[in-house]
Amino acid sequence: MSYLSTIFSGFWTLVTGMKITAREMPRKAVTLTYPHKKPELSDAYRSAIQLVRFEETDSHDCVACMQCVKICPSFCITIEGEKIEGIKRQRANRVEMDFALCSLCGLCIDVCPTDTLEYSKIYDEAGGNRGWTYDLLAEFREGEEAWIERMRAIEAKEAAEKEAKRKAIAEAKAAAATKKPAEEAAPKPPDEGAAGKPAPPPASDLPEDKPEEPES
Amino acid sequence: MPETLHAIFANPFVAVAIGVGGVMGVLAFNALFCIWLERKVSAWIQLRMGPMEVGFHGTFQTVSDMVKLLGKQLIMPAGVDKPLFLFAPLLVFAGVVAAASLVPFSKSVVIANLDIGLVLIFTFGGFAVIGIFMAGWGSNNKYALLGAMRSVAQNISYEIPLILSALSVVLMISAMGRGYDTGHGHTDLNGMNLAHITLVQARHGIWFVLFQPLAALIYFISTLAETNRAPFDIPEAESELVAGFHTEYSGMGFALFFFAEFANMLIQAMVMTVLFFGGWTGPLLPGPVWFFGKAYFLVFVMMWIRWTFPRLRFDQLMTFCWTVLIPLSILNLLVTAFVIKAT
Amino acid sequence: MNASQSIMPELERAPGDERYYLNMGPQHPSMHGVLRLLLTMRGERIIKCEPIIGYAHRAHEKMAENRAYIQFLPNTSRVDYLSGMIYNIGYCQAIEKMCGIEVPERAVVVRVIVNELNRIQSHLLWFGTFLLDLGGITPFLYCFDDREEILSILDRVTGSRLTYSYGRFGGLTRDIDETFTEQSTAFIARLRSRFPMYTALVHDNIIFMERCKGVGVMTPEVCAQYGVTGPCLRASGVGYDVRRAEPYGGYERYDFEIPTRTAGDCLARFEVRMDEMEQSCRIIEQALADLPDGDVRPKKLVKKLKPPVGEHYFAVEAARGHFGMYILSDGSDTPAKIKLRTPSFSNLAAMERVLEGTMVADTIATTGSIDIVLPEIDR
Amino acid sequence: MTGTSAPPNLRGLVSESAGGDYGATGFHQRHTAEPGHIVEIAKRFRESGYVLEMMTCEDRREDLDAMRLVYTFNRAVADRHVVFVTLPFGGEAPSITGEFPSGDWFEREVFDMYGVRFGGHPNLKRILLPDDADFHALLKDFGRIEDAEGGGE
Repeated sequence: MSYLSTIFSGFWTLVTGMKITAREMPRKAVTLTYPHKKPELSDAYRSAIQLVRFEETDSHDCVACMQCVKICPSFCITIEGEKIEGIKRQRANRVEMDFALCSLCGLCIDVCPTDTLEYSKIYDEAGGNRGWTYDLLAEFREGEEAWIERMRAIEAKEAAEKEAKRKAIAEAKAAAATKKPAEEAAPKPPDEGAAGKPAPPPASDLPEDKPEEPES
Repeated sequence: MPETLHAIFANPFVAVAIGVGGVMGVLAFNALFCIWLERKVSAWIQLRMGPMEVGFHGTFQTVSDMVKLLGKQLIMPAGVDKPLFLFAPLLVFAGVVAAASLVPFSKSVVIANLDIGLVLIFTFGGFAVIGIFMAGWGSNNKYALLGAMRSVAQNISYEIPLILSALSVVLMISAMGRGYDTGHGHTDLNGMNLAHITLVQARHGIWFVLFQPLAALIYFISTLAETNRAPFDIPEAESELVAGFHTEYSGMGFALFFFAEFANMLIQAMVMTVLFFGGWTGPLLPGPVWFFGKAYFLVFVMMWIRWTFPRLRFDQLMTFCWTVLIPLSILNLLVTAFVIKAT
Repeated sequence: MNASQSIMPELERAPGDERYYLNMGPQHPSMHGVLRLLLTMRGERIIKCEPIIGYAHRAHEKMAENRAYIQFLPNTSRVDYLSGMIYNIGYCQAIEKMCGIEVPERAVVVRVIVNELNRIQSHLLWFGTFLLDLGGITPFLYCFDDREEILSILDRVTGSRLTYSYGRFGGLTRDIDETFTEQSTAFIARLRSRFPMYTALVHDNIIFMERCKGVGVMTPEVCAQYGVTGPCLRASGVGYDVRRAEPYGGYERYDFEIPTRTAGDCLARFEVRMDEMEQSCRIIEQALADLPDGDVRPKKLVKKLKPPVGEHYFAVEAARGHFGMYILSDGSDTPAKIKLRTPSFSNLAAMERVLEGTMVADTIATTGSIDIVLPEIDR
Repeated sequence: MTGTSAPPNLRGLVSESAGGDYGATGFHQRHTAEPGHIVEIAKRFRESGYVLEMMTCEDRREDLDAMRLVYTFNRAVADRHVVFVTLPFGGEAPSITGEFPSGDWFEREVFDMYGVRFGGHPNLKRILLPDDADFHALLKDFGRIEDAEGGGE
């Protein structure tokens, strides 16, 4: 008897299985028919890095500090910088990235002191060989002259502001010194930036030698 | 001129040659259609789309695949037994073609209407086993050999319930087919003749599946095993034996096995249509439409089963055959015989 | 290989001895990557099974010795690409513990959530491939349909679908948002509604039952001898789970069960994993309900670590079992040694014992059910 | 792996035994032993219901001028004992495969990566690296990555 009941119950489980697949049959396919339909990329999507174009300067802001080159676990970033006459900061004249090596960990973006690196949204390119190199400066070369002009103006303005600020601080300090000589050493942000400390990612408290935020 | 043509066509050899050519055409078309259908059915079940690019809903996908396979090199691995290796796909395919020419597509379209049609179909089914074993042995590959061994054991075992359940139908014909009016007098219908089996069902207006549900089920299950379809596809079990007996085949050799598999499915479905589902009979539509409609529905069910279940293990497969299917089919046969005698 | 060395050893046998070698893998449809099993067989029975590994060796441990601690981060997801999040965050937690780095409260909870999502994702993939090994192709696609949801959810926050690199020492790279919470809740509801379907389609199926019941039995003794951990151990009746035995990363706060079975066969492993998915759902629900505010990003990006000199061991419960990191620090920013104790390495080692005397088809079922990820074994 | 058995008595087998500061390092107990005693230690641990959780090796040429084998034993209710065995270069340690079959692969890996030989191991051959490799990859004198890529810090 158990022989027959096993056969029957076993057969019934098979029927149940077929009922389930039959139920799924008319359901709409979940396929995304790429390339007819393109996937929607998430905001966080990580692809090859690219340089941010800041609104104010209409260019990137890579100062060739080599932080990203040093932290990259895959040794895939190459940067060379130069000093441009009349501008305080360094300027990168070669930023290349070998995407064949990149592991998309995002450490370079985290360490960038000027926040000028970001992920691009390229998803449909392929490299056929080792040495799949992106020239990150390609789209910025055009406006380099204009950038130098703009930057000079910005730096002049900045210097003026800084001077004003320094004066204000010195005055405040002088005023404070008369009251509490002990707390003299506390507020001195300019020195901290000059020491080249690693910058935390939040843009609010970047080192001092960075230009103002685009919106400011 | 028409007379000469008529004379040529009246020649039985020419007629059979044309018929077999037609059957091969049908089978080739069937393979293309079945592969497309298989891919579509699996896609529907799995919430995918299947082939969509070549032609309307990928209709010509299999044609292009076939062209690709035709153009491919037939790789001959080192150490193969050349005659066996080359001959095996042909033998598998030949058996299928021969079997197909015995099937009555409609009342008037039968290429070879023989009184031992049913026996011959099972015999030709045996051809495939030999072909598969030749392929497995000749490939000089352990996976292929294992697949071939499994295939032989499985096919031979499952032929028993297959034939036993078919016999139940044959018994019923011998009882119900007496005194058939052929228009030229009365005759007793032959239970081994596929056309006659259909005629009996047409005459009584019934399908034998209603009288023999158990036999139909056993026959269907055995059919799955005979055609090496999931869940009995252990000879080619791709997750265990890579591809079983056709592991080493490429290009057209592989394509022929594929052809044969799908042709075999169709033939088994057609035989089952004849035995249990009334063959070409059906209202309104012409015979062949009903016939192929039923056969392809059965093919569809086979596919549906394949895409639903996991695969059995080899020993379980054999146990299932010997402890469940064979006793039940013998029992069914005995009961049928008893009932026929009693009435 | 030298010309003199053959890849296939010659089997010495006396006349009449019907044993033969069957070389399964490294390229075989169900060897999960590049596992190679050298089977000594008689007919369809396996007399001896020797797993041969190393085809996917990528020298992660050597890389670790050549990099700063932080530079090893992207490697961790790649050790086991299916539960990359757990490995990645586990490594961060190890370093945080070693160097005493504080993690924001919100990050702790978010880590638990993404870890559990990752665990479900891994189990779903295992479920699919296991059925694929058994010859049932359709459940694989259903699982991938579900898994796709998790990948999209994780993709939204991490920007990647497989190798996340989401953790940082002292936090995470990106915060989760409302949509993440909604999607996760919706996903859990969806997954729960799918469980009955999976049970009816797979678990109750007589063919599946026959293939799994009593196949590939690992007794608790074998597990202890080989150091088997994870769902395989729990299926043998030992309720060992690192999340409970050595609570880390805030797991002690959540109420969850450790599902166990006693049979130790493929079916038990299947059931344990299905139950674990449900438990992961429970943890995610609790964590989402009690999500603290704040920032998840590290207070300060640590570029140069100064870890204390000495040996450290930190273990997490990965999807496949006990993942331990043995870190030897010489006080510099580069680890002197990192040993990754990966679960599948030990689980696979037990295979040679488990597979003796079984049939070819059982090999496939057993390798499928212990859920190996070869890159994790080969490291 | 049983739950709450008492830790084994290792007196006379280990030269040094101390609490491991679990909170900071993850070890409950640290032991230092001679190579000759490791099999007996493993046996005691096995009999007490412990499991060989991990085994590895360190190349300590810079400070100890020797190799050091590391065995960790654990049980279901966490009690992680670590045993350090200092081994001179070229020395041979006894295999604990007899006590813990899991030692088989761990020892093969150590042999593969460090060239340490284990006496009495049933099948001591390479496991992760190719069989014909002529190097032991995790030795400190084997190529560092900057040699190969010219980069690095």
